[in-house]
Amino acid sequence: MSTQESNFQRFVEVGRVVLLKAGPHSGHIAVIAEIIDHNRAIVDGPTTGVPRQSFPYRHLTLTPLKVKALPRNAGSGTVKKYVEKEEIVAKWDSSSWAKKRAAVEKRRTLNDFERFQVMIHKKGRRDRVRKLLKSSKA
Amino acid sequence: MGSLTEYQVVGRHIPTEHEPTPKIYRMRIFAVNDVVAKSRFWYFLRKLKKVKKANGEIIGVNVIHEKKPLKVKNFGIWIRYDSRSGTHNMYKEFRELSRADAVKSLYQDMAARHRARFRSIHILRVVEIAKAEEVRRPYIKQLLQPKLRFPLPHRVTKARSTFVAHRPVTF
Amino acid sequence: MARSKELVHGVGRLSRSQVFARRALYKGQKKGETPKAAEPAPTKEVTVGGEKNGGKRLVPTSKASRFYPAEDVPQPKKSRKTANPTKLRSSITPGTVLILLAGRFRGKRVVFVKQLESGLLLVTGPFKVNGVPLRRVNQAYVIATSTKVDLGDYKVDEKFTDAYFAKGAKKAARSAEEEFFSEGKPKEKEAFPESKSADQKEIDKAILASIKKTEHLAKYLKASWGLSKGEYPHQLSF
Amino acid sequence: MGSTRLYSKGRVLGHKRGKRNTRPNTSLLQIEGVSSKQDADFYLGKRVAYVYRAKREIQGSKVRVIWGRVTRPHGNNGVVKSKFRSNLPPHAFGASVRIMLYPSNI
Repeated sequence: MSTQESNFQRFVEVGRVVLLKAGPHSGHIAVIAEIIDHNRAIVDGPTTGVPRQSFPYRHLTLTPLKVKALPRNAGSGTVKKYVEKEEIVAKWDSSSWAKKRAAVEKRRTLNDFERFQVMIHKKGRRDRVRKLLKSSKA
Repeated sequence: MGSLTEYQVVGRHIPTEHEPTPKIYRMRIFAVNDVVAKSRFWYFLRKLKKVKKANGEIIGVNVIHEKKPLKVKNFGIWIRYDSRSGTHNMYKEFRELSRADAVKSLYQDMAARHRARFRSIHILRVVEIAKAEEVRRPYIKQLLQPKLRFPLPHRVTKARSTFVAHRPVTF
Repeated sequence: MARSKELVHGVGRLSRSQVFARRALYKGQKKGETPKAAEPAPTKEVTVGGEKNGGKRLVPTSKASRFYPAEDVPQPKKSRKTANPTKLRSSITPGTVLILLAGRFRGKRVVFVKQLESGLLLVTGPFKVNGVPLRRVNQAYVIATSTKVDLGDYKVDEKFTDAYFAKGAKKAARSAEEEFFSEGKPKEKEAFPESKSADQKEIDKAILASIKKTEHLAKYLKASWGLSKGEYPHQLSF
Repeated sequence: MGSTRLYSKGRVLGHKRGKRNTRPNTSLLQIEGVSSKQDADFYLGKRVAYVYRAKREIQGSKVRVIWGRVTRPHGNNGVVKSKFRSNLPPHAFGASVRIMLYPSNI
């Protein structure tokens, strides 16, 4: 739009990678293929299992990622081609945001014994740190 | 009112000795279900022709599906609206995925701006605007600019608890 | 009926069974079966004198009562329902680690061995690891975790039945004098039967061997479980 | 030493009621961390203990318990209805209760 520098970093625009926060595909990423209006956009995630659909901005979060030069209203095939070319999924998976989400999800699904093992390992780590600190101070 | 569906309702006057082959009428009607669609068909036909439900018959009711339900289209809708003080014709534009969705948001829009009820609105014409320059309304025009982009300001996230260590960030 | 003061004419303060208890009528009650007297023959032969009708007759020894209940006495309905055997929760299989939720060992993690006839679960600590002996628990008071101790093809001895765990009959009451003097003194502890502790060791041996194979598992069984702040059981997976 | 708490914490919100009448034979409880009907499903049928202290000792203890059970959800926001062996007294409103984890079905 305007050439003026904006304070905002992330925009609703064609090619913007978004994280879905609701519905059956909640937690998956998708790409904005077309803007419907100031409330909704068509999102598509041919590589992440998200079917092409209209999605309200209220239930998604904009990510810093963007598929560059994605033509407006590109079909699923074209979106797939661009997403694969830019390795968007790999970029997303390597971001600390995605890693944190995965870690939280992992912790949430641990069973009782695994939680216990985590506790043991954390205890061990604390112990090593404490001993190291003590020896370095002395 | 749930989501609307577009119906094609076909009906005619019952054949009589005087007129053994009556004219067949067809209407495209937006309604929540086929019962309402048939009812609206008789409502309009009564107004336009000398045929009532009592002396007429419905030949068929079909659902008209959107051809491309994932393509964003701009629709122009002409309506007749009975306000509290008189009758007005209106033209409105909507950016939607289907004709039925456009009519649905028209009813919502009319209800919001004019407190209009379903019964006080007649849909006259729903047309897909093929060319961008034919769009008349600025609120649709602004969405047609190439390289359209806008931020989402003031995003209030739900806090997990009443007291948190960090002030919420809204952008 | 001196103890049961009359509230209104004909209605005592205490019920019949309460009076029975207060007056200690049970002391006088006879117990044990007396040998049944041989049943008298239902009929006997009687010679009847008479000119025309004389002869021998079969006559019942005891006359039938001349009275019969005018009203039908309601018979309690016999139920044909039988209790089905308790279903074992699908999450519990031999070797499953369970968390006990109630009772003396609440919060302990134990190993499930088998289900007994009564539907109760036979569990063991193992005793050496966390002090929980071979014990029966109800599955309603247990959380089944997804952790399993591999029991392999270990066969549980058939002798572990409900009867094995039943309490022995109480010893005969001591004399009143003895009871009087022992009051206040701590009860002498009965020694744990040798055979039971051997059974415990026998079962635990197999389980302990397999526990050792997994790291931290013994520690896990030794630790007890509890909810801490921000942990909600409906969100946890066990 | 970890925690040894074997129950979820809950709050007594009050009796079941209409606008003007209360129905004290049912009490409403809010269970910690439960904010939807789906979450509340886990707790249905679980035993509830309202533990309180009284002046007079009974069997050498001033602590008393009223036991109850969670019966059904109340609305969609995770509040549950419960029945107690004897109705909760109004001074229990706002008090905390223990939602036991038994009878368990996990």
